[in-house]
Amino acid sequence: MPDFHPRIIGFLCNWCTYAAADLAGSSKLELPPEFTVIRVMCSSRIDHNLILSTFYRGADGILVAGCHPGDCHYGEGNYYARRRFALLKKVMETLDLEPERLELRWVSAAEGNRYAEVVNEFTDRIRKLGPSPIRTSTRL
Amino acid sequence: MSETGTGKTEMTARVGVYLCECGPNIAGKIDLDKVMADILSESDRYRNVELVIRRYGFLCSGPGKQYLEDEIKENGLTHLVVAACSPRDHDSTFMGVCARTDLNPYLYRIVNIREQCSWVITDPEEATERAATYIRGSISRVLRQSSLFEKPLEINPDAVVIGGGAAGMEAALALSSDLRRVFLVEKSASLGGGCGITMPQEKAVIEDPNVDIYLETQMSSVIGFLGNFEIGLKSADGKDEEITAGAIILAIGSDYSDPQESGRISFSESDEVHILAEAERTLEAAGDLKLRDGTMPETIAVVHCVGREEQGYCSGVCCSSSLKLAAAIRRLSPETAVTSVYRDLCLPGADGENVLRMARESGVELIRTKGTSLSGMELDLEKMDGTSEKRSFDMIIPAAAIVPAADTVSLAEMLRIPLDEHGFFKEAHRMTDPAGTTTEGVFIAGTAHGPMSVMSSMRFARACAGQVLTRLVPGERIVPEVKVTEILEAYCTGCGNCLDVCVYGAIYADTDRGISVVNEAVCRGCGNCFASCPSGALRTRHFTNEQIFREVDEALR
Amino acid sequence: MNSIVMKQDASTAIRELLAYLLSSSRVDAVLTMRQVPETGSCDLGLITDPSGMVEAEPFLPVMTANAGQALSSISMSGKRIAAVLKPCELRGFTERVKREQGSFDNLLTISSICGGVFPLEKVISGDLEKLVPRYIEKTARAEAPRGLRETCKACEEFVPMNADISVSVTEHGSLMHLHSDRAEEYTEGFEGERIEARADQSHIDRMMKSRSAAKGKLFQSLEKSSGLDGLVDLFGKCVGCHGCSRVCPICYCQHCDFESINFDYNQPYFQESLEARGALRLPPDTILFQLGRLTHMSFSCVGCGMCSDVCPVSIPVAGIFKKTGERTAGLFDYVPGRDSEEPIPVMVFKEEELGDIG
Amino acid sequence: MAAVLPVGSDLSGAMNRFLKTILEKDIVDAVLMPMKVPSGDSFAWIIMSDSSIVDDAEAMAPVMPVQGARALRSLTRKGEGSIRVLALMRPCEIRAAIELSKLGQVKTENLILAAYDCPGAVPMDSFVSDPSSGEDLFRKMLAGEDVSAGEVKPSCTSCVEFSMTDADLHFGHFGLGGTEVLLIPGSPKGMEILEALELPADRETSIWDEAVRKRREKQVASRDAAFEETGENIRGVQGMLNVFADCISCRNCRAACPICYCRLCHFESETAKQDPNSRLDSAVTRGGISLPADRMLFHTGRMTHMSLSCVSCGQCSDACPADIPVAQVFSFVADRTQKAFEYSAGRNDGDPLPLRSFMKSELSGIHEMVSDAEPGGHAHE
Repeated sequence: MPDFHPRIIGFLCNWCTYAAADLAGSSKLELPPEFTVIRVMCSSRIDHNLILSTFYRGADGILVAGCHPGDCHYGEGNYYARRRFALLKKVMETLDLEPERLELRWVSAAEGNRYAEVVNEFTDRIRKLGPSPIRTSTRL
Repeated sequence: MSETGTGKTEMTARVGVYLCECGPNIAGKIDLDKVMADILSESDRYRNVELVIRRYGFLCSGPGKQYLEDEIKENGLTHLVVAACSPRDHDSTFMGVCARTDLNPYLYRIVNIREQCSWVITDPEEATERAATYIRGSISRVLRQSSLFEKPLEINPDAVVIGGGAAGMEAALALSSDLRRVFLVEKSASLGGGCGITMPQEKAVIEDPNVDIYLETQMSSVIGFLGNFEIGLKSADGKDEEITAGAIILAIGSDYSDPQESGRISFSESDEVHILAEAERTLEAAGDLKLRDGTMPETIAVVHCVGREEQGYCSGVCCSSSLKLAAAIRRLSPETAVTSVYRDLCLPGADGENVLRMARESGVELIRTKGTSLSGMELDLEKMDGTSEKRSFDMIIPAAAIVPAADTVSLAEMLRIPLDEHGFFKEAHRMTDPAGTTTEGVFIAGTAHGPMSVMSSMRFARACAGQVLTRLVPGERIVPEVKVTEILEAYCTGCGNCLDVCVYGAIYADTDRGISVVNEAVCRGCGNCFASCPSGALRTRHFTNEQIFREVDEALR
Repeated sequence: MNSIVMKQDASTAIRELLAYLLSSSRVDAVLTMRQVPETGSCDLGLITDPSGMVEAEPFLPVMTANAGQALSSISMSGKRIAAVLKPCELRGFTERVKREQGSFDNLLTISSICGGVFPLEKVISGDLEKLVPRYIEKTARAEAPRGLRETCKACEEFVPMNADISVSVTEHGSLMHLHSDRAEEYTEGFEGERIEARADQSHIDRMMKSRSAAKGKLFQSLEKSSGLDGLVDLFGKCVGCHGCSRVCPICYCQHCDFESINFDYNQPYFQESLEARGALRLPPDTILFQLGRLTHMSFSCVGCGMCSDVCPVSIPVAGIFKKTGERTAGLFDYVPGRDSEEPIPVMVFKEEELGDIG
Repeated sequence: MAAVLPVGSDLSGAMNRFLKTILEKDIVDAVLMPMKVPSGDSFAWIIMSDSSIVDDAEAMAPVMPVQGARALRSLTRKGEGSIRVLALMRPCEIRAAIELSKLGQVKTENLILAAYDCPGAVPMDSFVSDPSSGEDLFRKMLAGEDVSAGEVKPSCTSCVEFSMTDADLHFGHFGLGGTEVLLIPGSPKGMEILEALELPADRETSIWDEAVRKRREKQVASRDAAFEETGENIRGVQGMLNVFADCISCRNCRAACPICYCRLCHFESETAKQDPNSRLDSAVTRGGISLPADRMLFHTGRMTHMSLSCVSCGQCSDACPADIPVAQVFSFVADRTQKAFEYSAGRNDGDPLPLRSFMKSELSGIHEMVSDAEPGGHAHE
């Protein structure tokens, strides 16, 4: 699939990972053009409907990233996010809906390099996976 | 408003889209003219929307801001999109520009085409395309944004300090020095707390006209938020009182672990075993340490690190205290032989080595062991060379670990503050807000926060006082977060998911109506509750799913 | 009226027309029934790629959803869409347009004289393959095929009222009637002989005769629905799933009032009622919901029959609504879905009307 | 240990008499139980304070048209009440009620939840079309006679929680030959009722235990087979599309579900609906979409919303006009998600709802869950 340009959405928490993205930006690190950043206040803001809808609307991959556990700007948000994520992942796994297209990562404000690594690695993974069957089905 | 053919009146939006060149930072990579042309070519996608789209050198510069302000006014913009840099850099700059016009700052949106496009995407064409996508997403999103209005609140600049120990008194004095009224609430019958010595602040606090001291009193209830707390006090004789204050400083101190907890130490009540803090107090008050029968002990052992393994942390201050006490005993009664039994000496800071030297010079015997156990008055010393030795002493002073005070849990629940893994109050953020908590307006000072020296306790106390002084300035009003969550009552079924996950205690249940209710002044807008609600009965303002979906849809085209 | 003579059967001809509209970029998307070979099932497809048209079965005698309802929000996108709708779906859509839930602005509607559709269970049991050929044969002769939905058997509005293009299948062949300028414009260049023709009235009359008879029988069987006892008898087994309202093209509310806090009672209310009556049914308001829906929408009921299809306890919902609807709409000389310009009766009034209605 | 209720000729009748007695003796203020509807082809939940009405009711109904927990929800969700109500229901209905009580939808303070050994239920559509054979069938099921699996609600044939003693009071009759019913108290509330009736709980229950155990063994095997089949059918997007091919988006499944307590389903709200323009964009990228849109989103979304609390009552399948095996799929997914969180829906064990709580030291390897796996058969380095 040489011409496959995946559509990847990254939901980033305002306080840690979005700041890391800024740091990656000001460090002029190279990032893939297929990756779209959407800023939210906390990883705990991401609900199941948002993720699933984003898949059904045609995303090939979704990355959710926020502060490391224990470092949440709001105290404990990311612990709840982690549980919700685990549930969603379990449902996708059970239905064999390619759970590897969904990823949760913790990236702190200081980790600009890590941010670039995570994004590049995830984008590579999705490139290899090819288009999501949800995006290509005419029956949905 | 415009009249349509059907005679219906429809709203027309005028969206201004301004692209910042940021010198070469953006314009050097992204073909801004192409972006503008692309977006204009698709303007029929938006019903009843007129687009004004322009580029400018540096929008964040003085002339740039003036240009933007003039544009908003001249074009009668109803919505504004600024494609520039990170919102973390200039969101507030452009919101400020909006505020000088009739445009509500929440009908504006910044698009980050610098950190997320021009600086990171190598290929200029791709960067240009990506920038257009981001901008389209923002145009689409801004049309779904709503005006939000900040509601400044009057504040109460007074503070309540819970705990009359070193930290509490220091905080009270620091606040009082700026003429703030302070309610100093102490559970016991006297000030001083657990630091073992009479603090010089005690007299000053008692005499301070700005400080109201409540002895034998505890906090029994609290409602409200930064600038407006209502606090219930209950005294030992059962009297209830309610006070109001703008901030709460928790300086409830700590306790010591029970030395016998580990099982390696056992003694009976009649044995001459006294924990370090007790011994310090006695020495401070009486000038010497006597046995119960009134005689002077001939031998004393101070045992370090009691409880360290059980608690799983080093209390950090006891080695220094133990050595200081040992040296003091030697100084005050040179006939008494003092032995310090330690495993690892923890003497941080510039003064640490001095303490050790002082102890050595005063003739304290230092024994390093792999482990020590105690039975009655006999210590079993497991020496470093593998041998063990049993020695009896007239008096044994274990340096017990510092552990959370008994009230920590109930206060944490009352104030909705999380505890750290050892059970101490947890700060809002280790690095950025070490004295604050997740409940705005509640601060932690002293060992309520974790083991620390008296000096550190007082530093924290001053930090807390500083926070109160800067956050609650008399006469100024505070603007609560407006991007908070609201409950759509019509859809709420009162399941309580949101209530359980809210870190701030900003949501409560109205059982009669069978719904949940948000206290918007306490809410900080993280959106955790939103994600917990299956009904979509919550809406986190400015970050609604509807708005986010606009961005998603444009990105996925 | 200008009509196009179809060389093949109506389905093939319309499929070709739709493909023509897509590939000539006259429309951006096509709404039609289609077959789903992977599952042997069928669904309503919104097709944008002309190659997808091979699956289209524009006149499949099946209704998996009222297409008028499905088209509703899509029609507001500003994109040009051609939609194949059954007459009742088109009327349902028209009623929605009156309620700002859809738009004719960029829409080309195609409909046909409708022979009725089979109930959902026939689709699911996979009988369709057997049924369809016989259906086509019978309807061409204006006869009622066996196994149709009760609602369809009794439907007298089987002739499309306001389509841009209507198809009539008669013994003399299939015709595509062009009713509007848009129809003329869009079909320009599409192959086929143009003639001046109307639908075969005798064919329609024959269909009407059997429909009227069936309707009479249906309404008669529902006579017991009058009076409270009758209603309890009919709706007593209603499980309150409200599926009928969700599939109804007229029930456009995002949130039904009967599911709102207005019908959410406090415990003390139940206690008082229980004291007064000795027994209560839970959850409450089963009959109230049905009565409420009758007053909310019966005058606009287009008789599409989806409500009966989804009822898990086989209540003849569509018949009851149709029967009541004819009476309520009749009060105002209103024909639901006839014309998008015709105002909804309860949204207007005339000073001189209704007299003493007490 | 249990008290004993003698049965004359009719099991259901004996239970009716028991309920009548507790009403007459004012041990409870009202009883909630099924009663046949006037047209005779279904049952409805009736709460009755007048003991004479109990005669017209049926302790154990052949069908479950409305999940009992929904009836309890409408009664107790809002406001404070004081009447003591005994609700006699199937175990899956009691479990749903317990789950709903954790979700603030049912208040159990004044409720006595009573369950009975459930032989399964007759599917609604077959009962409605022929009530009398439905009743005959149910009598056979109660008597423990063999009936063909196709006649019973599919979820009942693989139900492993058909006999539940987490209720305040349980009516056990399996293995007792229809001569008596065991009254098994499951809580102090249940015990109080027995005491008020002066019924000593002194009978040991081994025969019943054994009968329940045997039945459970059989049901577990049948459930495991059902899971395996469902797991095979539901694989991947195409699997979902196959299973839900005939879904017409009527949402009856969610309306019938006791756990779906939302007033307005998120997936029916304006928020969840895609903007028409974007919807067409999606159609264009794919070449076509199916309408009504978002069927799959609805089903997968509902799984994430309620599978942790799913009690596998099978109401969703019963209400589906397209005969989609909704319940089989949801039970299967629920089994997996509940296991992942070591949670069991409908248990009265004080376990908090998984998404409302967390442990700091858990799920730490959540990202590795995938990173270590080889995505979709492609090598990932």
